[in-house]
Amino acid sequence: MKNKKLSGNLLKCLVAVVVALLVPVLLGGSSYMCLVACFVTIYTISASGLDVLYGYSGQISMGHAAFYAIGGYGAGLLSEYLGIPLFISMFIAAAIAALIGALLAFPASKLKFHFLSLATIAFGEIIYQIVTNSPGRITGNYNGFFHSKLDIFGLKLDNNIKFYYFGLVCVVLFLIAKTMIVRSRTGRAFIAIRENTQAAEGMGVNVRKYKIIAFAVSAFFVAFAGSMYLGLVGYLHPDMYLQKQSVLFVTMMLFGGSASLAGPIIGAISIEILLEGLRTFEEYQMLIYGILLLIVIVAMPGGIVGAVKNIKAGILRRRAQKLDKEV
Amino acid sequence: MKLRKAAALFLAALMLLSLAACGGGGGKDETTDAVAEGETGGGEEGGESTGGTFKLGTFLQLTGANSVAGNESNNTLDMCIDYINEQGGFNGATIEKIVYDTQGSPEEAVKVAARLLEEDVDAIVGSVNSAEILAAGQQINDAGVFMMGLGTANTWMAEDWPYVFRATVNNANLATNTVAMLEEAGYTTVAIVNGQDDASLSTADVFEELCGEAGIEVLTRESYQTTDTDFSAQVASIVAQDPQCVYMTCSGEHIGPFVKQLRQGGYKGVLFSKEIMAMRDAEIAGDDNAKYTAASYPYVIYKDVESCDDPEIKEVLQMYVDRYGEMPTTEVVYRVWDTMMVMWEATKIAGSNESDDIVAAMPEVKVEGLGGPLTYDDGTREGYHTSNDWIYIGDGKNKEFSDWLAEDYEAYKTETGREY
Amino acid sequence: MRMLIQLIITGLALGGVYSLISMGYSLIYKASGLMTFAQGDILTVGAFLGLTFYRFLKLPYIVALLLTMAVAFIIGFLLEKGVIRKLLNKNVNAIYIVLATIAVSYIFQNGAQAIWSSKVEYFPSVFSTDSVAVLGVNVQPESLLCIGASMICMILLHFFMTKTRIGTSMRAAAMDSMAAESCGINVSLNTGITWGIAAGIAAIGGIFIGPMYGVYVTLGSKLGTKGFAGAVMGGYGNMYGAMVGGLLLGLLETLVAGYISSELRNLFAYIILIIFLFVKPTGIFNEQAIQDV
Amino acid sequence: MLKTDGVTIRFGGLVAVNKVSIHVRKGQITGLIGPNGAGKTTFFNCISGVYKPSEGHVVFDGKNIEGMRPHKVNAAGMARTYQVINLFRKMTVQENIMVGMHSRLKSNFWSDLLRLPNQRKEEKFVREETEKWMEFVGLQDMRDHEAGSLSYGKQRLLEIVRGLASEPKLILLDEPVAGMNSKEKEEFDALLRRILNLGVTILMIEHDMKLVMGVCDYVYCLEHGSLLAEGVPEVVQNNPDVIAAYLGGDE
Repeated sequence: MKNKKLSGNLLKCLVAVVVALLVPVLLGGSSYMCLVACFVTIYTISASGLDVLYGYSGQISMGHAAFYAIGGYGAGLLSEYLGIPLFISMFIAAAIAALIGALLAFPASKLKFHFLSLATIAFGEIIYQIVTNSPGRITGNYNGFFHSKLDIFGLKLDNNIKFYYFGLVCVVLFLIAKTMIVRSRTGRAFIAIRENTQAAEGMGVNVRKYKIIAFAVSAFFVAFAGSMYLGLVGYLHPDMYLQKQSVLFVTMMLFGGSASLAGPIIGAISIEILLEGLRTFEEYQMLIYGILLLIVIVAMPGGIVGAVKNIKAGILRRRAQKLDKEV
Repeated sequence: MKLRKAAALFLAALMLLSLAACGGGGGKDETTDAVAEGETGGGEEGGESTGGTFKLGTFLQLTGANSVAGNESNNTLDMCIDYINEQGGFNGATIEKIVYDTQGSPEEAVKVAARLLEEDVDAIVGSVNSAEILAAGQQINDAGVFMMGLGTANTWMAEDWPYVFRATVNNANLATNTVAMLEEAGYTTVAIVNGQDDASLSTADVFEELCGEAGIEVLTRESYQTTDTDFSAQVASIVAQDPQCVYMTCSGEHIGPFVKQLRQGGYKGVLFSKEIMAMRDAEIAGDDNAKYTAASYPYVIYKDVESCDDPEIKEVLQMYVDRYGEMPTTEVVYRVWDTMMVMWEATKIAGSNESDDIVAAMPEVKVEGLGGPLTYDDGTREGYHTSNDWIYIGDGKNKEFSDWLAEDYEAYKTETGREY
Repeated sequence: MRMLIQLIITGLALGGVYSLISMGYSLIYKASGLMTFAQGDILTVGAFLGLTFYRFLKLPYIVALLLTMAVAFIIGFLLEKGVIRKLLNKNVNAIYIVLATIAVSYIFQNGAQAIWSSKVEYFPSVFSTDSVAVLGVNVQPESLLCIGASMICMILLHFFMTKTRIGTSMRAAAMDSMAAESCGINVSLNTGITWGIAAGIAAIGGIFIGPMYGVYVTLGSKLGTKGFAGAVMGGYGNMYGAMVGGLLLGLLETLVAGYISSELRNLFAYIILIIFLFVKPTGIFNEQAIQDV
Repeated sequence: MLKTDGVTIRFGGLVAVNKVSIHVRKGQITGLIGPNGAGKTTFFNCISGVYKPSEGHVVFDGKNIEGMRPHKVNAAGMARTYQVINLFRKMTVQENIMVGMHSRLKSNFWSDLLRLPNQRKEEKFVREETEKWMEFVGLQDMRDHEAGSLSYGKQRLLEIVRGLASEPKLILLDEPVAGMNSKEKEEFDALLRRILNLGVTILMIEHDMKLVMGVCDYVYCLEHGSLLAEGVPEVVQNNPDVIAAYLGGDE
């Protein structure tokens, strides 16, 4: 029974990837929509990384824009001042962010929910301050930071369509990595911690170690997404890393449905489309976004995937009841 | 963690993505929301009438920090568009505005610019926020779309973007003129106060450099964060050093509170500012606190239409008050007016609405702007090269700085008991 | 020496505003174990309300103050009833409540801009003189008002929480809402009142700093995050803590800006917050965290 | 196997456990009884590392373990269940047992991420082991049900088998039959015997006197945190102090 379900899933995934490959064609090659698609790939990776932290290990962070900044500025500075090609410095910057995430997680892992979110907010603000008045103005402070577009060993990604495919490859790789991590001993430890920390520790799970791993993994994901932004746009500015950005990642993860592979993907796609669609309301865009967000939270706390699960469970229950009546 | 459901949903979501985006992205022919009172599309005159519409895209910070500048620019754009449309628009094409809100975030500006380019706008009027222009300028220039920015920082004009022009003042020039004002008044020591935003930062840098060259000693340089509301620390250190004058490159909601706290801190000397004292800031600072704030700026802001002594500006302000029932509080109104007049003139000279033709015609553009002549023949893509020196002398009136020096400087010194 | 006095007084004034917000956070956490991100923007709405009553409708200052507090109380109450209570009844995960308050803060901020305006509105000062001399240093009268107001609020709140029946039932509800419910305490009404009071206090902050900085859409959001730092430093959930924490934060921040460098002021504030969280999460007043969420 | 001498723990002024010394012999079932609030669960928590005893030592398998973190205690071979069921409610029955095996597995983060051969081999081993353990308590057909949706008795069984999955030398059972129906209770002492046959020593808190007296080799009785009586079941059952403690005799 097991492998039939598994192959079913793989088939569905392949179909999804194929469709994703066709997206630029479906969008009629318009560079704006491809740019939105590129942003979707970036946000999917960030939301998925945050899902490893919250969805699986149950730790909340309202300051992950800090890692988004470390990824972006880190990659930029490494390539600008140390001459490392951007493609490589993207991974180095993400690794540095993971290290910083682990260092932050070390003392933070003993904090309870509210205090942990306050610590992450404080961390986010600290990184923002460092970026705005950096030593020797290496980050360009408020004038911003310019960098040439990403080119991978000569293959210049100068238009949105090329970058979209690069983004898609990254999404697939990161989602595979997330699945590998989550469906393994490490992943089970994360879920055990989320479900019941005391019992997890009783079962031999070193809670602090795994909380730190979860933080580092999520920092790596979000930082890499930050460096992808630099590769796509080529210009960074501190005002992109306000708490609003961290809230966007959390919203995407929750909106789609946490603790699931599809959740963050759907969250990233639907929120990004929603925001783009709301642009036509000009100055009322954010007001309407706030109202819609509130309605969805109150009406559908489980996110889309959660709602789908409820609907499916509802159908199963009704079918079961029907069977009982007939018997 | 059901992969099977994930893939199906991913599929559906992607369909959603393409459909919505296609629908949303298609040429939007929504007319400008601010419909002028009745008279649109008056007599066609000037240039062969190509008919059709001229899509003017714009990205502004309509919400978030300093959104007043974005909103007043948006209002003025509508005003100018109707004004020009009444006189035949650009070569007969009625102008139609498409505006999107960037919320003050450069990341949003990138998306908004891409969307505007997608909707094949004929020209773009850029944001008041220079960081947003820096973020979006590259793709606009690469797309070969004529753009005029509204920001005053010197950072984005340094970029090699031939399609991007400006009809507003350049902060770097302001700094040079202000140093000249200091020399004219004979000051030898100054304190600098600058915010962290790029316009404020870059102007302060240029000013400090020029002071060095002019032999004016900078006693202290204080700065503040855009999120700050309290300046007591900066005030205390300035009062302690007692410079002969203070140069501040504050902007937006910081000017009023800073001037108020500086005066209450006991500093009575002349304040030189990057931006002209807006009436709203004078109200918050308290009118007698706002007195003796000098600035080199093409134009000044008036308390009400009557107190405006410049006929051209008066006409524009009257038009704004008639349309929106309130005085504009910032000088972005003048920036937008000058920008549209320059664009209008360029389309007339070029005889076509194509970006390349407009760009080619720009060097011949000569427009009498609200703050002096606007010329583009020196290849810097900057409009203003001269400026006027003003000093605010209370209850809504500004005076020429050199006249004030000659006539009222002595009276000021006795009044404030200062030797400078 | 004058500079030190100047810094101390303005630092305390800024601290007074922070403590008004911190008190709101601590009150909500103490009485409902929840965390809200809307306090900063409620302060902005309070400032705009005060502006409307006092300047546009020309009502006397005291009437404007009371009306603003009343409207803010209703907003806080309805916020709890309409949003927070619904989510609590679905016993949804705590993060959804946090996210709901963030959505509400977007609505308040952009709603204020839609209703009032995006301009920097001038809030006429109620005092005749522009500055008042204290210990040889002239200071804005409003700043003294802020310190005074937060002092009064703290004392009133403390008595309210410890001496009155409603207050004690609130603290019981936060400890264990099921137990409180079984003893006949109408938990949901209490939490509603708590959120109302917290909103009222924030609105007071708005009215007092209006004349100092002008009223504009993002006035409160800047102070909101700092309010957390004050609340945690003092001891999250403790009224005295919120007051002392807020004042201390304002003071230290201004001294750092004065004597070290004004660019470090915000960095310093958040480093203090993170240090307190890691080293002494219970804060100066050793307030035990209520719920093990 | 397990020796505690003079284990004491104070919360503020209150002495919850007062100089309790017990000895659990290998291969035996040792019972721990006492009225509610006697400090039995607190004592369990001292042994399993949840609390660090204020005084006294806990010696397990020759090693001093008081104050050791719970996850290290588990790795040293001591598993436990909880008075209030502490299952991972949203995980399936099989996954709960997999977590039980956590301390025995070797694959670290990197081998999980890269699916190295030893990791894949270990995951196969984990699947087989969990099948075995599910059959041990008859839960194999509930494999994919969420732990939270099981009946009370079945949840107890799952919690026990989750503990056993870490191949412990000693398992602490905290009121295992509480909430079980009479049929499950009868089958329980057979289950205890089967656990013993696995070579796992048992220390059990239990109120069901019939079960304790029927199956335990040695019994300790606690009251108000200190040791009241110890001995073979019959001796403790007839001990007047124990009867008084249970019937709430006058102090």
